[in-house]
Amino acid sequence: MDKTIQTPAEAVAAIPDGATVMIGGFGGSGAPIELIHALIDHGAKHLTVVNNNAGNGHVGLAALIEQGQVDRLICSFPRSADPSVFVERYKAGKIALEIVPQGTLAERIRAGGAGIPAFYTPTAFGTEVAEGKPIAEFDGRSYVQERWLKADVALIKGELGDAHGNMTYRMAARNFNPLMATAATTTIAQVSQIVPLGGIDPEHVITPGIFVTHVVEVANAAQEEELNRSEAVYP
Amino acid sequence: MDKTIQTPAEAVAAIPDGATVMIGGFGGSGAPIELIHALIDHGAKHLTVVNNNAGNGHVGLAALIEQGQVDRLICSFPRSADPSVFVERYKAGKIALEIVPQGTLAERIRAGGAGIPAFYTPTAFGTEVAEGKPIAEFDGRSYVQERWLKADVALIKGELGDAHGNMTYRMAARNFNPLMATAATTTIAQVSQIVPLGGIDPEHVITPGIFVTHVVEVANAAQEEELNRSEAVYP
Amino acid sequence: MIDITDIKLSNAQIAWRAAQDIEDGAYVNLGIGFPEMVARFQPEGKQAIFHTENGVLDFGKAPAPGDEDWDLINAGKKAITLKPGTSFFHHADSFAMVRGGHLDLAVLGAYQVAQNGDLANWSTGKGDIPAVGGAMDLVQSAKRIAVLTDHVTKKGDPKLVATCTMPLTGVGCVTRVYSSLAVIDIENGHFVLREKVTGLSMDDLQSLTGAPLHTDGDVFDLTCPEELA
Amino acid sequence: MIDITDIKLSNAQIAWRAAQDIEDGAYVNLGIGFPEMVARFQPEGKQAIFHTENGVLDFGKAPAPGDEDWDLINAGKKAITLKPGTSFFHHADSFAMVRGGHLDLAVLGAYQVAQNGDLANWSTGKGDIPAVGGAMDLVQSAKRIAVLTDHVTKKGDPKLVATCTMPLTGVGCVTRVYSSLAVIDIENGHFVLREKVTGLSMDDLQSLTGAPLHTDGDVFDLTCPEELA
Repeated sequence: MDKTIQTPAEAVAAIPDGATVMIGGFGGSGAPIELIHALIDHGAKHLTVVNNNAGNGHVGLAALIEQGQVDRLICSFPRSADPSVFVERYKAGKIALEIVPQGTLAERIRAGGAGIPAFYTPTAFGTEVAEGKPIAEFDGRSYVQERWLKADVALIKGELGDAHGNMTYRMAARNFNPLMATAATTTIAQVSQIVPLGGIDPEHVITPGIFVTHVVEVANAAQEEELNRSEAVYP
Repeated sequence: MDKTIQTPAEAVAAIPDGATVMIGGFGGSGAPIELIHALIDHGAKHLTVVNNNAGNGHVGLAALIEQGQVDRLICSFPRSADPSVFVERYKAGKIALEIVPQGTLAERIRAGGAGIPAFYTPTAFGTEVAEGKPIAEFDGRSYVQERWLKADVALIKGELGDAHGNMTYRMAARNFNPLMATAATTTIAQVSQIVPLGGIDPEHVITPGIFVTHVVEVANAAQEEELNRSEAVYP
Repeated sequence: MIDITDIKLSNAQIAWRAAQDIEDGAYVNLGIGFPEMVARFQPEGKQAIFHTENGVLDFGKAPAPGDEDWDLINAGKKAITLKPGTSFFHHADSFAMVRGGHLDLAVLGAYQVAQNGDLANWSTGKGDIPAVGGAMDLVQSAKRIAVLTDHVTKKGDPKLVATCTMPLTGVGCVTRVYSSLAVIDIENGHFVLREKVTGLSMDDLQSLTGAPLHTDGDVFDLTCPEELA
Repeated sequence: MIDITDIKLSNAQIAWRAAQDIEDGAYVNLGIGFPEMVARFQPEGKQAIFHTENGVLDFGKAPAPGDEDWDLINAGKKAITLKPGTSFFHHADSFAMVRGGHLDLAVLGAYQVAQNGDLANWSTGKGDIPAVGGAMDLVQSAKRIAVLTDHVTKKGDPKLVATCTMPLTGVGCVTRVYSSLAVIDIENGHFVLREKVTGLSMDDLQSLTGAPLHTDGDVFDLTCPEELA
């Protein structure tokens, strides 16, 4: 078994129009820029994207939105230093938005990966975000029922990876990446380095290979924050 | 802030009669033998214990049960190489048993730690274990509603620990320990070694200190399997 | 009653047969006891990756006696070993793998399997102390559920039945049965016979089975290495 | 309307006052922006441990300009630093800390706080693009919820109100308000005044507050370091 794949382009080649795509990262940290850019080149359209944010500047997720490939976005915080791409399309009615509280977003993704179709959370009870959702009382407190979130594809970014798909992450770039790995039918990971099997201490594996479909090495991966500071635009 | 404490006896001294106590480990691996034995010496009674099993031989959890300190056990698998202590008390009607499927047990404990009062699982649907529990259908499949599980105290075993309560575990001795750490009001951890703050790489911390109340070093901790092979009895 | 003593497969042969169906790279959980034997018979070039409920993936075989590390065990509390690719995780993550449908196959034993795929394997219902472990989680969630079993009980009663009479482990979950006499799929509420041991007639096999055996195309000979008999 | 220009506290002073109440070893989440300032004013010998939603606990202050590592940021996407004791974890574990009630304190800003503890701080309700982030999780689950805020809006309207008119972030969640004029607890559906700035009468403070101010024992002077004004 060898899950490694040679290029981001090959890794994303099978993503169809209309797919639901989870994209890891919190702002720029942990964002799989090269995979997103490969998806732009690939050209799949009418995507539903799940991300914490809505892109920044004109690279990564913002560029994917700018190319008109995203019909719908599920996120917690569609703001950034430069959210103009999203804002423009949203105000023009060209992209639908589902706002999910950040912890609920994380837990819904985990639930999708863990086979939990629904759970209850205190978050958002009594707010307009909970409108229309089932409410139940446990031990005298009211909770909102939330549903799992799954995807056809997850695009994630890690630090080390091996041929079985075992992965580590780098500092706060971990964020949503390990969760999304569990919740997609096909999980595509870019890593800074592919190491031989056994090159990651079993105690230090964060994402066991069972959750990963393809691993592609992207040495010296771009950092969204740096790209935006240099006013990069993709493509 | 310094969460270290000098001896197992001091660590467990405040556990009251009637407490619900989660005890980490899967069989003997990861079982905090010295903390359990300290609890025996301490003498708290009428305990509800949450563990995957029901003890083996006459040490650890089996010894706690043998001393008559446990009124009720919540576990998935009350069998072992020598479950005679539990079996005898159970058949005599001296200990109540709640059987929970292993994955549901793990998830209920996680839910307790994560503030999720209830969740749905496919596990046990249509079986007598699900009798009396709410059933709901999602996307055409039936699921069982399960409730969170919390405890007054968790007794857990780790490998490295620091003064802020950050912890690692050793191989498969991890099992329920990190989950129980999150689900108890007071979490007491025995570790093989207390290291200086910063002695655990931030990437390798499995249990962040926020979940841990007290850390006590037990170098050369006993392994339940070895104790049983030498037919040890406690006290 | 037919005497099947000479034609029925040994446990090792049943485990061997089950092992032949496991694809390279499949993620597999083997139940405690008899199913664990499947790991011994993986065909050349087909390397399954084994999962154990207590938080280890991609582990190796049992260590030599005396080399055990009791912090490195499987769900049956037997010692295992590391290999390149092994990872550790906690119990909630372990059962996220299970419940989330990430395992390709779970292999379990059975007291009874019904024609609709219901499985009874955790309690005889006779007042024994209940002990379910991870079976109820596994059977509802792995992509395929294979059962290894004698075709009949020691008393000669069918273990493949119309309806389970013993307490259920899961409903409609079993996809294939490797018995001591046959390989049987469960499809649309029916037992569908795929293979049977040579020297056993269809009528005889049916007489040892508690519900109708259907066929769908050829029924092949169930042959296993003689040296495992 | 009373002119409070000369007596109201600066944001730094409000943050300083809030910081004085944080116990040694408390686990604290500071909201994006103004609340982050609290970290600067921790009293000697009282070391709080800071949590950020994106998966870091026990982190250090901002790095020097040019030393940023953009994989090491807080929820406001500002660069932070490691210190002995730092740990990393994923988003579900991070919000398990939040939702599970493991944080002692969350400090947030506010558009409005109602006397029953309702908080509105995520949407003006005027058609702006909604963006909630982690606030709704934090306010329902941390043990104490402190709000830092000007006592009145720029137009002079009370931000402490009888009932919130803006979309809620959470219901009955705020436990203490550190405003530019007062420290006010929320208890049993009432604003309970604990401290007020010197030079402001009770009547004047009440006139700037949208619901009755109760007292329960002494009302102390709210004094902060002058150099932060």
